[in-house]
This record gives sequence, structure tokens and C-alpha cells, in this order.
Amino acid sequence: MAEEFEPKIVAFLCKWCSSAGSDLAGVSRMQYPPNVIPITVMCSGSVSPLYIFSAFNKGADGVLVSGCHPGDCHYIKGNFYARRRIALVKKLLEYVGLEPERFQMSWISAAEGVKYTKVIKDFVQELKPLGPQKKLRRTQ
Amino acid sequence: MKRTGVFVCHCGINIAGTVDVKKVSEELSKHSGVVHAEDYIYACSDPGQNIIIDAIKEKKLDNVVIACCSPNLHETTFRNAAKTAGLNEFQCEIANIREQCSWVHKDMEKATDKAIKLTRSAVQRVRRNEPLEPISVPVTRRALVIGGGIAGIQSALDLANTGFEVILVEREPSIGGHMIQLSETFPTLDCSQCIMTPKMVEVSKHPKIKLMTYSEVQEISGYVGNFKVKILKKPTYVYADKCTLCDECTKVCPVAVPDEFNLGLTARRAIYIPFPQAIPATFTLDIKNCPGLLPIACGKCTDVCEPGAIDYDMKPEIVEEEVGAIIVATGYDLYEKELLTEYGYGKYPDVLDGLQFERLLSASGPTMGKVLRPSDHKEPKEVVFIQCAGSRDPELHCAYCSKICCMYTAKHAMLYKHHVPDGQAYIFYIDIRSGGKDYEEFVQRAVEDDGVLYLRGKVSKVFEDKGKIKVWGVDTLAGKDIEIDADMVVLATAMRPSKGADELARKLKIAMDKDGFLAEAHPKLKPLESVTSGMFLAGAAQAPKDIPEAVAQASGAAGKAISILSQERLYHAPTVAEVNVNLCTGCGMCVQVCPYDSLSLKDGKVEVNEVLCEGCGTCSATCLRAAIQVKNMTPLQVNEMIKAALGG
Amino acid sequence: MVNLEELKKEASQILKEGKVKYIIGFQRGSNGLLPVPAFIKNPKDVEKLVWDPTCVYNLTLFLQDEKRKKTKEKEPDERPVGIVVKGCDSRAINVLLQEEFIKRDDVYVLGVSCENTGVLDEKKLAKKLKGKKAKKVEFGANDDFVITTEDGNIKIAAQEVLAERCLECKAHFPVIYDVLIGEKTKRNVENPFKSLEKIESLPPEERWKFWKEQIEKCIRCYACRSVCPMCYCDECVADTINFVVTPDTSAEEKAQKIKWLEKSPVSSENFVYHFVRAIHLAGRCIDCGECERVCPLDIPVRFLNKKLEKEAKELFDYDVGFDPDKPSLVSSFKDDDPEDFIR
Amino acid sequence: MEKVLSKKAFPQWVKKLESYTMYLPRKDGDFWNYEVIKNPEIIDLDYLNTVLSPKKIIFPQREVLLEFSTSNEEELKINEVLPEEAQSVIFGVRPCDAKALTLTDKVFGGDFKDPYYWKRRNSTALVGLACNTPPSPNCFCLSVDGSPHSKEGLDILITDLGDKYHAESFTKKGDDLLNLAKALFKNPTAKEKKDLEKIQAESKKKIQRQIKDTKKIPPKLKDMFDSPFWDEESLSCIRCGICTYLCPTCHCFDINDEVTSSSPIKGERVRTWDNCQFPDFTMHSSGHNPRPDKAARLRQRILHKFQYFVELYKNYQCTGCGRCISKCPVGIDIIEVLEKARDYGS
Repeated sequence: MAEEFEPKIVAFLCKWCSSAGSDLAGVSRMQYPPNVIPITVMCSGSVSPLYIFSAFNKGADGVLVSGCHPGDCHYIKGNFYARRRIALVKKLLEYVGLEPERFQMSWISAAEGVKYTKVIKDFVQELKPLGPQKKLRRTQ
Repeated sequence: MKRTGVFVCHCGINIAGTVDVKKVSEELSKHSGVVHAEDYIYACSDPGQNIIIDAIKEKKLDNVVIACCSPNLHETTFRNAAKTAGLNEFQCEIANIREQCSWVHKDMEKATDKAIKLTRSAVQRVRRNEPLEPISVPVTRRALVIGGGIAGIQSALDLANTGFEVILVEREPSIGGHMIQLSETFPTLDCSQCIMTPKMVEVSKHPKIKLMTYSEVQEISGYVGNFKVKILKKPTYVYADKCTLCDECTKVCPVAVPDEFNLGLTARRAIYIPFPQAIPATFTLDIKNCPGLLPIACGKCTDVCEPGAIDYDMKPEIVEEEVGAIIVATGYDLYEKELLTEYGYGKYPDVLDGLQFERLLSASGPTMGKVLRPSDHKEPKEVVFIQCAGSRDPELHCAYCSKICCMYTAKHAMLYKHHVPDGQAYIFYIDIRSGGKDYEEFVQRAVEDDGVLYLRGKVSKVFEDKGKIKVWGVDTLAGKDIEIDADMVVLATAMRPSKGADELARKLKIAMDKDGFLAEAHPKLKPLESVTSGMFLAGAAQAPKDIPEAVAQASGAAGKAISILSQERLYHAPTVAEVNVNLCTGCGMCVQVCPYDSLSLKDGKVEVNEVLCEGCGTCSATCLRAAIQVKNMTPLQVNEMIKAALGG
Repeated sequence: MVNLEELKKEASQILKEGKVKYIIGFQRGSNGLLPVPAFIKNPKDVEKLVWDPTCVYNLTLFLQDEKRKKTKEKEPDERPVGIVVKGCDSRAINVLLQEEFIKRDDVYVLGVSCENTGVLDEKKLAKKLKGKKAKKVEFGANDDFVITTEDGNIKIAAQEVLAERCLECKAHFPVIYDVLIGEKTKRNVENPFKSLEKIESLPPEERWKFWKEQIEKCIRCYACRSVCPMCYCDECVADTINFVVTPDTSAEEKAQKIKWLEKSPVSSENFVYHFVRAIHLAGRCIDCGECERVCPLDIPVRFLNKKLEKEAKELFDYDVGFDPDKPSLVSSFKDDDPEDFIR
Repeated sequence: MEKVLSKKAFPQWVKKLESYTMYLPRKDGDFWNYEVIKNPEIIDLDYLNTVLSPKKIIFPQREVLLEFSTSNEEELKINEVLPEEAQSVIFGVRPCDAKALTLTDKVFGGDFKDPYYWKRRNSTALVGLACNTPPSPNCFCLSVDGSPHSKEGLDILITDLGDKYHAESFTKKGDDLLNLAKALFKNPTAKEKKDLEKIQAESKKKIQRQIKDTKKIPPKLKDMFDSPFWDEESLSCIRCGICTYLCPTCHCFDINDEVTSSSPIKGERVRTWDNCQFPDFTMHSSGHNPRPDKAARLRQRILHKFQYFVELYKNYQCTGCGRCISKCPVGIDIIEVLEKARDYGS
């Protein structure tokens, strides 16, 4: 039997909410697939569109940007800028035909270990049928 | 080429149980630039730290990565170790292979692979970290306390008595908060006003306290140690220094509105003093209800005011203050009448809330300490107390327990019996929560000495019937339905964050919990701190509390504030934004997005105020020309981390 | 109708009065139908100015050169530059003002209205003429173009040969100007994003096929970014080396230059370039269509920018280039910005 | 070898060449480009000139020179990647583009013979198509020692004679191609030869653009390095790379290491076209740029083509294809620039 496709996902987690939420998932020993490599950034507002393009260019099968819920941003409003920016990036990527499932955004608070687990599980589940992301990755 | 060391912690079996730590260290040793890689059972232990320190010295490492638990736990530990070995603290980074890896996965091979990527990613980052020293800023050695209830008063007095100047801001015309409305306090039954008023007077007389009543915080900028506050002083239209408290004005005022202090049980005039012991002792003209400023002027009060203390032209004033620390003690309000309709609250005059009943019991209250029901001023003989009115009701009302209601209801019933010895007090309760010094004994006293009848169960309906208030309920212990023809019903209504606290929280940039109470920085370890450094929480603004708890937290918050104010200088994380002026075109987009006003344009280029910058990086994602970036989390670093994360 | 003489008169006057340093306008070139940019200093040369449907260029691009030159001069001539702008070009001025790239006093805007027409799409005209060669194209009296060919004049309804962006233009007269030549005529554009529909309606995989084919063609001549008045960065993220180096730039800083994409003109790298350009133009592109016109390989670059213009409008109700005092699209937000895509 | 082939038989000939990799101009939207063609049925030689010249086949825009990797830190493995030696034919090469390859031959064939270039060059036969009508309104080959039916650089030149093609081979490579389908070709009749001459003579007249006195230009340019002329002429230049990337004679390149993995290190050394019109072309790592502005870069383009190259190789580095004129976003016209330069100051 062919080995099941394991998507490679890069997740940009804000330090104060989503990364802390992922820590809570760990402390609570929740289980989720190991496909995600988190990169903790200070704020979802600091995630430049370039990071996303770069991740897909370097072969990510999926990219997640996760920040604090609206109104909860540690930096007051960084996630609002992120919301706008990411919406545009998402529209652009979908416009050229990248599968919408491949690029996602979520609000995960420091208390939402359960949600983090669910977001990751769902993400991996949705990417599996799509197979490897070859559209934007650098040919090697 | 920089020399990197990698240390992989087993954390007992916490990591080693799911991650092949030997393999991680072996793989990392092949990573370009990594000259030392090893694993150890507990890296955070003293011997573990010594291994790191020795390796840094012996192998002349330029930077190290510790693959271990979350950076929230031991980043400081390992950075201190790195410092001991002569590195800059930023030459140490953590790869979180426990919370984000070993604890959440079971498949050893895959978890190991992920741990390798996480660690490589941290290596790519640390190799590009700049050594940075904390930014030092002087401290403004004054404090702001927001809220003049018992918590705010306690904080202000503690700070002032330590020798620091305090600005105490209160929204109402007088300080005192809800405590000054209470009759007696549990479990000692000492008179609330008697213990409160001396503190109020002390505040008003204290040379270090600048009291600003009828004022609201309008804007806050700055950062720990150096906040700038704009305070709106609402006009009282009465010059306190001229007012002789002769009370002639209230006699001529034609307006009658419900009296806030007595919670609508009595009326007051448009010009009024909230209560006799008010601090500051002066009258206030309630402009919303005064016809004096309408086109057809009334002006009666000015006519009778001999000292000429009333001035309709008084204008709001903005006062700017600089402080180093802020204590937020905005207190609570009772659950809104409109939201709690099922008990006839707001519909029947003899259904009261706890605070109204306090006023009825109070010697200075509307009935001069006699328990008389509002509708007909007769002495109620059957009184039903309903606990958890709005609390512990996740479906309809508040999910949380308001904590103090069990105790004050026992007190209410007991005091009622003292006032009306031949009356009967019934208490419907779900549980009795009487944890606290002498609290349980107090409840027992109510039952045993004063014959208060506790009924375990919920009230299903409250309605008026032939001059009585019928209360239908159930006694779940006896297993029977209960019907009481009550003369009065007293609700132990839920405590809510005080109105407007949410707006203030937003101005202060401090978070709120799901119920709107101000969020502490950590539920266990930082109960006094807000998430914004330099701002502390006191009293019921943070969660329902009784008086001793509020006072204790207030003193604690004052202590925390003092720990800042007692320093000459504070140190600020140096991971702030920096501008490449060669690339900056001065478009100002970063200036617009900065949440801290730390960026400004000067001569067509952006400048960073490093003290204001919190390093969130929103500017760098906004900049189209990569002209601004946050130190040690630069786009270059992130890009290298992305590569490492994807195995490249 | 726009009176060219009026434009010349105004141009000549401001030059004579010394109100402006020089005027950037259009003049006839030696190569084909399109004009070439004119940089006029001498009032005499004002006679060279032309205004006809072939004036496709967005001359605001040249304000970049002016700014660079000025920053190098010790005692720069502080007088404004006169510049001939159409409706779309004038929105570029607004964006440049919004981003403080220029100051209002830096330009003297000679606005010309496209009235009910716009500028020519050369390819559409060529198809229309079926091999006949156009020598001259002029505005007609009835929203048409008068085309001079070897065999005499032909009138063609402007709608048939207008550039796609002109058919979708929201303000075909200058929205900022010092002098306006022509009328601010009203024209209803039913769907300003109509041209996008063809690609948008494709199923995702077809859309991918389309874009891959297009983007693969790119030879990275960077004409699209070179011609763009908004691409005024001294150093583009697509550049792999530092352009802006001063004597105190350290070797370390130079090494910090990020290679977001390789120089190789392969699909993946071309996509990064075009994505970055599109996202950096979101809320800034004023749809002058120049990027698409100049592309030697006919990549429909404009659609990328237009798509984001549409999203900005639909998601955030953001119009580009109408208000220089408004914060930029991505440096502002509303509390109720849509977030249905967020988990 | 001189032959005639009926137009109908042309696809049959192409079919005989199946063993070769065949490139033919193909219409893509509004323009033409070379593509590898497998099915000869769709052959169409009635085309305007391609946007990119056949240079892109012989000297591709991206070329891997070598691969490198480390298995562990000590050992670096390098593997040279030479192009495959596939026999190829490019059909329909315009004489100007063929001539252009003779110029790049000089550049890549000096003391050091560039193996990547020459592997492709030697294994590729060029079948040219004479320009009976100019394929671009901006053609000016006659002004730069070219002609619409020049054989320079070609293995075979085909000329359209109405219902048939005249095909002349000049090299062994060309002869081989014709010999593969001997039966299809006939020897030209005297009338056909006469027709050919007539067509060739007429085709020259049809060329619309020319530079007068081209010869005077190189000596004149010699003294114009510091002239303010370049500032004036470059005012409208937008610094894009169209003119040079589309030029069949421009040959500058850049070499970069593209690292695909850093642990362990893996990657390729890649050669890509570079462009003297880009500001980074001459950028020194010190920050000094000897060609700091677009005036200097326009001057470089003109001087390289009409002075330096002439001095070095006795040839203009321009074959008059007109691409840079047609595609310049702002209508900069090399003919006009050269003529102005020639007359500058006199």
C-alpha cells in the first residue's frame, strides 16, 4: 500500500494567543497530527504576505496564520490589520487557482487548546485529499 | 561562520518518551554551523545548565539553541545560563519540542522529524539574532488609581503612605463606592459607614493624594513607568470651595429624580449632595436633569446661593497627568433590572435587590433604619430572600458564582430578624458557600439564633396576588412545592463589572475575560497584574469579591505599583522596530498601523521611539519596501525559519 | 470636447510665467502610432504637445525621476512640475500624495478629461482595421474616434476600440487638478469589474491552468514594475541584491538581503514576483493599465491588480485614488471587516 | 545545394525530420514564439517575427551549470550539468536573428569556448525564412549590413515563391536535412531562379525603416561618452529590460547559486540572462555604481552595440530586427537615437 500523503504545514502563531493556545494543548496532552511546524511570531499582524508566498514557494502544502480573537490582540489591533491583509492574500491565491483549503486563518486564544487541536486536525484532514502542493513550489 | 550549540532536553520521559532525542541531536550536529550538539535528561536542572555553560566556554559557541519545553517556562533560565557563560541573552533561543511536539504526538518517528525541524528552525533564527541590551527608561514616580471604592481607596492610601503621589479618579461626585451604601458588614456586623468614612476622610486630607471626583479617564498613552493620562473633569457647576453646604439650593430646585445613592428608593433634586458624608463635601448639579441650561432657564438655585457657588458656565476640563503605574479598581454593578424579569424585579415595588435592602437596613437610609416595604411603608412580616438571582445560570444569565451573595443574604435575613423579631425570613438557595474566616459560623448563627428558614431549591415564579407577593418555589430537600405569601422579596442579584469598565479597558489596552471582568495576566501567578505591564487590578473589577478580599488585592496591587515606582529606571525589551532609512520612502503606512504611536515621520523618514515600541511587528508586515523590521524577528530570520520548517 | 489649444495655451503661460520647471506631456514619436513622453522646458516647444486617444501613458511615472533628481541636488528648484494627466493618472497623483511620495506643491496638474471616451487599445484597433495601417487617431464629435489610414478616414465608435480599463473607468476625468481641460461628464459604468468575470467564472483548476500558462511566459524584464507609477521603491523585494547601499552599510547588512525569489524565470519564482507586486499594489493600483500594455508577452497583469481592487471595494468598501487624506487600504481596518474565512 | 519544394510537400519534409527536436514559430494570442512542435500538420511559416528570437533556444534564459551537494560537512560534491546533445532544427529563423547568432558565436567562442552554448549551437540546424515582406514595421536590417534574405548564420534559407519554397543549403548540416527527403526536392528551374532574384530585389524595397550613414555612427560615438546627449535621450526611459531581453544579440548573463536545502546543503549553480538596463547590473558591493542612472545605461546599450562591438569584432551588434523599437513601452527608437547621435553637435 502506498504511504498516505502527509501534508507539510507551516503555521504562523502569534506569541500571546495562538502559540499559548498550542502550549495549552500540549499541557493538556491533546493529540493532533504532527504535520504542522509552528513558527511563533509576535503578532498575527506581523505576518507579511511575503512569508506566505515564501512558504508556498518552498513547498508548504498548507499555511496557517493564527492570531488572537478580535478585540483580544495583545497589541490591541494587530490582528485587525492581519485580518484585512490575509483576506487579500487569500483572495489572490484563490484567484490564480490555488485550492482555498491550502491557506487558512484562525483565531485561537490562549485558552483554546481544544480549538487549536481541532483546527490542526481539520486542516490536515482537508489537505490530505489534495495531495502535494506543486503549483507554487519551487521545482527542484 | 558562527558557531552554534544545540542542547536537546529529555525532560525525563516528557520529551524522550515520544521524541528520539539522540537522533535530534545527531541530525542537528550535521546542520551547517552547528559545532556542538548533545542531549541531556533535564537541561533546566543545575547540572543541565552547567553543561550548557561549559560547552559555550569550551567550544567557543556564539549562540545556543535549547530544544526543550515552551519558552514561556525556561527561556529566562537558559538565557541567564547563556549570560553566565558570557553570551548575550539573545544568543540563546528555545525550540519548543515538548508542548508543541512530544506532548501532542504519539508516533515517535514523525514526532522526531518534527522536533528536528523545530530545532533547525530555531538554529536558523538564533544565528541571525543580534546581541541586544535592555532599553532603560526613567520612571515617573507617581501613580494613578481609577475608582474610588474601597479597593481604590485602599490602594491610594497604601501608595500615598509609602510616599508616592497618587491621583485618585472617581467617576461619581463622591468617593465611597458601593461600600458606603452598605448597612452592616458580615460576619462581624460592624457598621459599614463607620469603618468606611474615616478612610474617605483620610483620602481627602492626604497631602500625597490628588482626588479627582466626577472625573473620567479619557485617554492613556505611554508605557510602564511613563504613562500619560488625560482626565476629563466633568463640570459640577458648583465651586466646592465656595459652597457652604447650606442646602438652600435643594429646597428651591423644582426637579425630583430617583436618588442613585438610595437606589431609587428616594428622590433627590437636580442639585444635590450624594449623601451627607460625601467626599468631597460639596453639591453637584446634575446637568442632565437640570432645567437651568435649557432655553427657558430656571436659575432658582443660583438665586438662593448666597456665596455664589453655582456657575452654569462651568466647562469640562481636561487634565493631563504623568504617572508611572496605574491601578484599576472600577468595581462592580448589580445585574441589570431589565435582564432579570422573572422575579418581578423592576415590576413590583416590593421586590428589591440586595443593595436596596442594604439601604432599608441602614440607619442613614430612606427609612432611617426601619425595615418598611416601599409600596405602603408597612413592616413586612414575611420576607423571601432569593439567592443566585442571575448568577450560576449559564443558560439565561451569568454562568459564574457572584461569591458574596450567600454571606450577605445570611446577613440580610439576620438583620431583618433583628429589626422585625416577629417576622419570618425564608432563603431560597442552591448551595451555601461560606468559605472564609468565621463565615460558616455566621450562617449557622442566622439559622440557629435567628431562626432564618433556609429552603434548598429554586423559585419558579413571583407574582402579585391580593396585596401580597406570591412566591412559588420548591424545597428539593423535603421534595415538596412551596408557596409563600410574602410581603417583600429580596434578590441576591449577580455582580457584574461596573458599567463603562469595558470602554475603559479598551482605552487602557487591558484585556477582559468572557464576562467582562478585567483579565489578570495569569490566573494563578499574576492575579494582580493586567496583561499591560504597569497596570494592576484591584477589587471587584477583576472578579466578584467581598470587602476583605478587595482590600487585600488593593494592597497587593499597591505593592506591585510600588515595586515599579521605587525604581529609578525601568528596563524595556530591546526587540523593537528598526528602520532602514535608505529604503524608507516616508509613506507613513507603518505610522498609521502602530498601536503604540511609537513611529513618527521626520524629514520624510520614519523614526522609532524605542521606548514606546512593543515589537509587535505589524509595521514590518505593512511596509511595502522592507524598510522596517523588528530586531531578532526579521523577515530574513522568518524566511530562514520557513525554509527549515519545510525541511529545506 | 477637449481643446488641445487650450492645453497648449495654459502650458505656454505657466512656462512663461515660470510657474513650473517643465511640463511632462505627450508628443509625436518616430515609431508608430503611439506618442512619446515630452519634457518641455521652452514655451516654444509647447506646440509639440498632442492630446488624442493614443495618449495611453501614465506620465505620473516620471515624477519618480523628478523626485530622485531633486533629492540629489544641493539647491533644488522648488517649483512644481507641470504634468498632463487623464482621470486614471490623476488618481495616481492622489495615491502618491496619500503616501507622501510627493507634496501637492510638487506638481501643477494639467488635467484633461477623457469625457465619454478614453484611450485606445492598439491591438483592438489593429484587429478592427484588418491589416490597414492607422496613421493618426483623433477624438470624434460623437464619442467616436476618427482614424486616418492610407485610404482616408474611418470613424469607429470609441467603445469598440477603447482600452479595457477605460470601459471600466470610474472617473474618466481628473479628480485632482490645477487646470481642467474638457468636461467632467457623467458616464455610468455598470460593472467596473466586468472584465474579471471571464477568469473568475472559470473552475479553479481551469483558472490555475490559465494563470500558470500566463505567468510561465514571464521573462522578468520587469517592464510592468518599471512602468508603474506606484512601484517607486528604490529597491524591490524582487531584487536579489541591495541597491541602496551607503558607505556605512555593513557587510552584514548586505548579507541580510533576503532572496524571496530566485532570478530564474521559472513558474514558481515568477509567481512570487507577480504575487508580491499584486499584493503591494492592493489599494494602490489606480488601474491605468500600463503594466499590461507594456508586457512584451501579453501577460494580463492588470487582472491581478484589478482583482484586488475589486476585493478591496467589495470587502472593505475601499476606493483607490479619490482621497489623499485617507489612510491606505492595508494600514486601516474596520471593526466589522469580514472574517467569514477565519476559523 | 539549391532546391525547390512544393508547399504541399513541406509538412512531409518536416515529418522526415522526426528524429530532430523541432522548433517552429507558433502564434500565442497576438504574438508569435518558438515552440517545440511534434505535429507537422500545424506548420505555418506565414508569421511575423517572434517576440523572443531563437537566441532563447541556443542560449536559454535559465541554464543549470552545475549541481552541488554535501552529504556531510566535509565533502562537497559538484556535478557539471551539460545540456543534452539532442539534434535540433529551428524552422523559420529570420535572417536577422540568424545573423545575430553569428555575433553571439563570437562572444561565446573566443579563447574560451563556452561549452553550454556550443553544445546547443553545434547540434542545432537553422532553417531560415527570407523576409519577402518585412515581418515588422520597424525592420532595418539593410542599415546594419544585413538583408532580408541574408544567409549568414543559416544552414538553409527558404524563400517563399508563391506555391513553392526555394531552399538553399549552405552547410553540411543543411545538406543533411535536405537529403533526408531527397525525393521531395527538385532542382530549381531557370524561371524559379529568376523569380527568386526578383523577389529578393523587391523585398529590399519593402523595408520601411533605415539608418542613414550608419558607418559614420561608430566614430562619432567615440567622442560622445561624456555628452549630455544621453541625459536628453534617456528622459523617457523607464529602466525596464525589454529592449535587451528581446534583442537577438544581447548575451549578458548572471550566475547565481540556488540553494534548495541547507541541511544538508544542496543546490544548483544557475546562469540566467542579465540586463544592462537594470540598476543592479553594474552595482558594486561597495554601493558604488559606475552606471548610476538611466542615461549611463542607455549610453551603454548604444555604445556597446555601435562602438565597442564594432571595435572588437568589426560588426555592429545589431541586426535590425526592430524588436526594441516595437516593444519599448515609451517609444524609444534606436534608429532615432542613432541618427540624432550621428548629427549631434553638427
